[in-house]
Amino acid sequence: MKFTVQENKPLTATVYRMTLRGDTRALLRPGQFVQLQLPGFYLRRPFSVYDWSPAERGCMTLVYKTVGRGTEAMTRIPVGATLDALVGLGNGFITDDIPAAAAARAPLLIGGGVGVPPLYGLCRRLLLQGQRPAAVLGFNTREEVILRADFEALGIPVTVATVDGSEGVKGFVADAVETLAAPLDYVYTCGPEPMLRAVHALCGRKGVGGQFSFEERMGCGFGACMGCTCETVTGGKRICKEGPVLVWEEILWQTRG
Amino acid sequence: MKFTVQENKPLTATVYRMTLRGDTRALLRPGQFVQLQLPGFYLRRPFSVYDWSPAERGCMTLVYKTVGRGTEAMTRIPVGATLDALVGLGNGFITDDIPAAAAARAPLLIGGGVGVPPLYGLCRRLLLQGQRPAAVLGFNTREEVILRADFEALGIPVTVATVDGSEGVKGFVADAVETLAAPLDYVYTCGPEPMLRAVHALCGRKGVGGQFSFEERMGCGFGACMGCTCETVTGGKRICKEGPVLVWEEILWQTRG
Amino acid sequence: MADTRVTLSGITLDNPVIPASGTFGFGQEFQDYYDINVLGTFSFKGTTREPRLGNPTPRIAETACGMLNAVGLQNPGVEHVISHELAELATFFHKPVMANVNGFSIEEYAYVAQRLARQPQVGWLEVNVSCPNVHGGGMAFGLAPESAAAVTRAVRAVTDKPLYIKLSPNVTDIVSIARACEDAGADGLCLINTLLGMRIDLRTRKPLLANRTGGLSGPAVFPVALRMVYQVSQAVRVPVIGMGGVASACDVVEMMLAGATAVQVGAQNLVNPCACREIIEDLPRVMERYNIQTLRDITGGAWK
Amino acid sequence: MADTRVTLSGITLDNPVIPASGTFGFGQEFQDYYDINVLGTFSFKGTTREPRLGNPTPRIAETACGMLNAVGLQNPGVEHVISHELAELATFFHKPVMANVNGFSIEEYAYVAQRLARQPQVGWLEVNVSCPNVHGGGMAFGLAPESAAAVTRAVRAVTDKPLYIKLSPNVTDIVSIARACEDAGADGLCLINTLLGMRIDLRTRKPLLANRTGGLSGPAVFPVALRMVYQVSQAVRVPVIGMGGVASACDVVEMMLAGATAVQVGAQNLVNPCACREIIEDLPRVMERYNIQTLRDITGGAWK
Ligand SMILES: Cc1cc2nc3c(=O)[nH]c(=O)nc-3n(C[C@H](O)[C@H](O)[C@H](O)COP(=O)(O)OP(=O)(O)OC[C@H]3O[C@@H](n4cnc5c(N)ncnc54)[C@H](O)[C@@H]3O)c2cc1C
Ligand SMILES: Cc1cc2nc3c(=O)[nH]c(=O)nc-3n(C[C@H](O)[C@H](O)[C@H](O)COP(=O)(O)OP(=O)(O)OC[C@H]3O[C@@H](n4cnc5c(N)ncnc54)[C@H](O)[C@@H]3O)c2cc1C
Ligand SMILES: Cc1cc2nc3c(=O)[nH]c(=O)nc-3n(C[C@H](O)[C@H](O)[C@H](O)COP(=O)(O)O)c2cc1C
Ligand SMILES: Cc1cc2nc3c(=O)[nH]c(=O)nc-3n(C[C@H](O)[C@H](O)[C@H](O)COP(=O)(O)O)c2cc1C
Ligand code: FES
Ligand code: FES
Repeated sequence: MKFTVQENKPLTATVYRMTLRGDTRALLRPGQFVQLQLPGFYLRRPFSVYDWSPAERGCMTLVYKTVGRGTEAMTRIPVGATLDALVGLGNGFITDDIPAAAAARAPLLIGGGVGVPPLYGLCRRLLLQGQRPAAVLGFNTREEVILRADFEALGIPVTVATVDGSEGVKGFVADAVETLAAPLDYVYTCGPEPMLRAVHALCGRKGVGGQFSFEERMGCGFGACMGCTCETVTGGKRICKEGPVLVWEEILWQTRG
Repeated sequence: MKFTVQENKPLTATVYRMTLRGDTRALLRPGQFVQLQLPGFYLRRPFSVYDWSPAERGCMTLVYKTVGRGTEAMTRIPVGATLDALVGLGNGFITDDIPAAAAARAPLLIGGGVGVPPLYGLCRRLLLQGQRPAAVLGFNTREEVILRADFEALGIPVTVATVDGSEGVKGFVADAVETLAAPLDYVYTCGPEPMLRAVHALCGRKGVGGQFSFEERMGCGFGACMGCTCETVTGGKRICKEGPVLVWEEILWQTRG
Repeated sequence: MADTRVTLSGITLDNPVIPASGTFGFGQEFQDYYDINVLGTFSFKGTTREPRLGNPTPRIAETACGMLNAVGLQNPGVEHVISHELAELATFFHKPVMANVNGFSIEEYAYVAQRLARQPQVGWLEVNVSCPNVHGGGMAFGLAPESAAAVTRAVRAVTDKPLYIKLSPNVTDIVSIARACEDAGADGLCLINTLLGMRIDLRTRKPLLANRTGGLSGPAVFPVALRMVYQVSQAVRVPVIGMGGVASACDVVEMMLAGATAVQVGAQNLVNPCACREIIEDLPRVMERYNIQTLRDITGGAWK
Repeated sequence: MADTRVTLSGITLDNPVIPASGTFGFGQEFQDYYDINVLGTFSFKGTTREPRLGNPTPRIAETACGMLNAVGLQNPGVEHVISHELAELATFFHKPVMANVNGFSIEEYAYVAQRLARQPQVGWLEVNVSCPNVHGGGMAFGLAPESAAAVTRAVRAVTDKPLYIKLSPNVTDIVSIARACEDAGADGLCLINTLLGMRIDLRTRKPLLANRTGGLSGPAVFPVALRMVYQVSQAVRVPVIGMGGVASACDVVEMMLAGATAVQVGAQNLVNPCACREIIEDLPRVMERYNIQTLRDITGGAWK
């Protein structure tokens, strides 16, 4: 599927926002991702969708961080360029089929670094469904904070945590969650693996459910190569197909207690 | 060396003209070539220079035919794009150091297909030196005729030959040369190998000297890899370094008689 | 009209384009992108006796014009493949399929081959003696003529279905291994499987793949594959299915000129799920450009 | 300050970057682009006893992220190399150089090695038992431990200069060949030479190269080279010079993590004559990014 770059601009020194115009109808849920073909690279790159308007001539926005040669080259793609993307990949965050999720009145969105973007589309979806989400967003330092204003503009409670304390609460997100006054109801989370582990343990201790979005190196992104399979309580799951979102119960970090 | 694409437009269905702006000071002689890096291809592509203005911010023009994936991709390079090129490669046509060439009052330029372009810069050089060149340009058919008007605008006698007779003299260039009234003095030629062979034999029969521009598959284009070496009377010569222009005497098609 | 048909051991395919094992699952995921009945056939995911989860992740790394994989034969085991995957496949794919047979012992190869050969959907067995990503099996069998022949003989003994042996490129002399398989009763040969390769993460200073090494495939390996197909196809009398880096209809023609009777497409399916459909659509145009009326006639056209 | 020095058999190089034999001539052509004294050293064009014109053209073909060459050891013969090329080289390159020794018999290897080893400019001998583009010599010696060891012993007998054997990747078990060379007296190993490959011209339906097959090099082969360096460097005690597809300072670091003591750059010099200078300039930046103070310390950093 062909997309036209509408915008590709830095939010921080290393994080960029790219908006693409094209057929976005395959996107059904927040937390789904796209596989973007970058000129000069063999494999596609997976990126979560920050937000989108679903239409044949729709729009979708990615927020990405430069971590290697591909994402560095991506920052140099000019507006107007055409990129090929596979869209609507993965299960995404589920807000209706999972009873606990559907019942949660005040789910907590916990994001770390470039795990934050997909929670924005999710937040909008939850608000539309009449839920009252809150967000805890964690970063290393003040310079890396992204999307705070976007969440605040949605009128929800936003807590920012930085590891060095240069903005918001000092410490890791999981620590920040412990300081919240409101009781934990249900969790949606995306971020680096140590963060996911900490949140998973926290949910275990508090006895609340949640959905966790994972990353894995991908060959295809649509279920063909078995490159991304991770072991879960219910057997091997392809992160690109049965994931990237797994529910608390199926994750093999058994820490409920 | 970086160059900016100023123009990239079709002359016929398969032949394009590309003008590049950048440092052309390394170009010293007509018949020299450049090695152009095309995005997405590993090896550079060699192209003769049609004409150029020598300056740090100079211009050079290439005329190229689409024959494979590289040249096809080349037609899609937009104006404004930056391309890397090695310039001033090869010996080029020699108009001064070779006594026969310097003495020739009315040298004949014989070009076939995309062998024609480098003869244009050569023609301008010869005119500047006070010689009175004429040109015979051969093509398969009328639709493929290029650069006729360019040569005519220089005020020299131009004969066009087409294999199917749809424009100018019917037949191969070597045949057309035989029909010329003016006696053969000295020859400069560039084109497909069968044409070079025919012209070489013709020179042999008439006892005139000449310079022949060759093509060979190249690794580097600047003498490092020995990829392009051809046997000559005086030993192996690198087409990219001691060529692409060889003089009649050193070519191993021994046909003088 | 361009005739793209080719015949493999008595079964005629509409065209020579066959998705390679491990890059096409059991067809399902591609059915979302196009009707896979346009394919010549396809080779399904490498199957073993027992279910396998495969290697730990990361299992994938990128390379210049290619990729490494160390999936390690993840599959649900032959019984589940028969009862679920093949049953499901029958609902949307209506051509004979190629069964990719794997094992960690000669007995396992024979067992899996026998079970799969009995399925009416299975047209050909493709016995993989060249998987570089598992230990104590896989590639080990494909590294010497004797062991490759032993697997061939064992599988030959249990089935009359057309038997293709898939060879490893990680050898000094692939021709001797191909000949040994032919002599042991193979009806054809498939080459190449992946080249053993590696990448290292500069940040962690550890191999990128959890398995350390992986199999290299994609356009990067095409010239090596082409050379091996050229060598092997001239040395044996049975058909050769060529693969390794095929990404376009031109590549298909080049492989066939080298000596391939049919052509598999692997990694390209992963970067472009529509790759095989596009190649099949392009074939007649490419045939016209190069004056080919009957595609099967060009097999071995580049032999001297 | 980033310390980029490495030591090869007692000779310290300013940096590990060494243009590979056959891609740098005798240095002259690159002197037009930069002062080649910035290099660690370089390996000059493969030299034989007699002058050789090499194979007929075409000798070069392009591949995805790489190239094939079938130059076939064109060189002016060892006496001319000594009297002309090395004499000329002495006027502009002031470091010990690596001499690439070739032969069609064990006696020829020994003869050429002895002649070159006597030249004071020559710091190391690099004995190429892996050229895939000549018949009855070259790669044939590098395909088995016995023959590779025989060449090593013969050359060892005629010189005390550091002796590196350059290995072929076209083998089932490169480790056994590396060990045989080590046991026969090699001071080090160079790997990899090119992978045997091929391309076919769809128009003529003939191999693109006049020699039919050629050697594949460039980024396409990097993961295979890296894997072999990783395997061999762990199995021997002598230093390994890694090469195959190196095109950037990151690739140099990756090769060294795999186990290389120094790194050669081949095909990349052809597509970018300034490649080695740029890599050398980039090295300190890349070292800083990955927290490397002393480059030689990272050799083998990825071994487990
Ligand atoms: C489902 C999913 C959603 C993602 N969403 C986002 C997002 O919204 N924003 C964002 O900045 N990043 C996201 N990532 C991570 C992003 O895919 C990588 O940062 C990116 O692929 C790195 O490419 P590179 O060429 O710069 O890095 P390189 O290291 O040069 O890439 C080499 C190879 O490794 C792969 N790779 C490297 N890092 C990762 C990684 N963390 N996860 C998966 N593959 C990787 C690349 O895709 C490529 O194939 C997501 C990853 C997944 C799996
Ligand atoms: C000194 C010299 C000057 C040239 N000048 C011109 C010119 O002015 N105009 C023009 O149209 N063409 C010229 N050519 C030919 C031109 O280089 C090829 O047409 C072009 O490289 C084809 O590239 P491709 O990717 O389209 O073809 P492909 O066949 O896809 O290319 C594959 C590889 O083969 C090489 N190759 C293919 N054909 C040739 C060829 N004929 N000569 C050398 N290498 C080739 C390519 O460079 C590439 O490395 C010249 C060639 C040489 C050697
Ligand atoms: C992700 C992946 C998984 C693979 N799994 C198998 C397998 O199960 N059985 C098999 O015979 N080959 C397997 N292969 C090898 C391919 O079938 C094919 O031989 C190889 O990739 C070369 O073709 P390509 O370059 O077109 O990918 C796998 C390849 C990839 C990339
Ligand atoms: C054009 C060319 C010529 C070569 N000639 C030689 C040679 O004479 N001797 C030799 O040992 N290796 C030769 N090689 C092999 C290289 O030295 C190197 O081992 C190989 O190309 C892999 O490195 P690369 O991928 O960086 O090119 C040659 C390679 C190329 C591309
Ligand atoms: S990335 Fe291929 S199956 Fe998930
Ligand atoms: S192309 Fe390399 S020497 Fe001529």
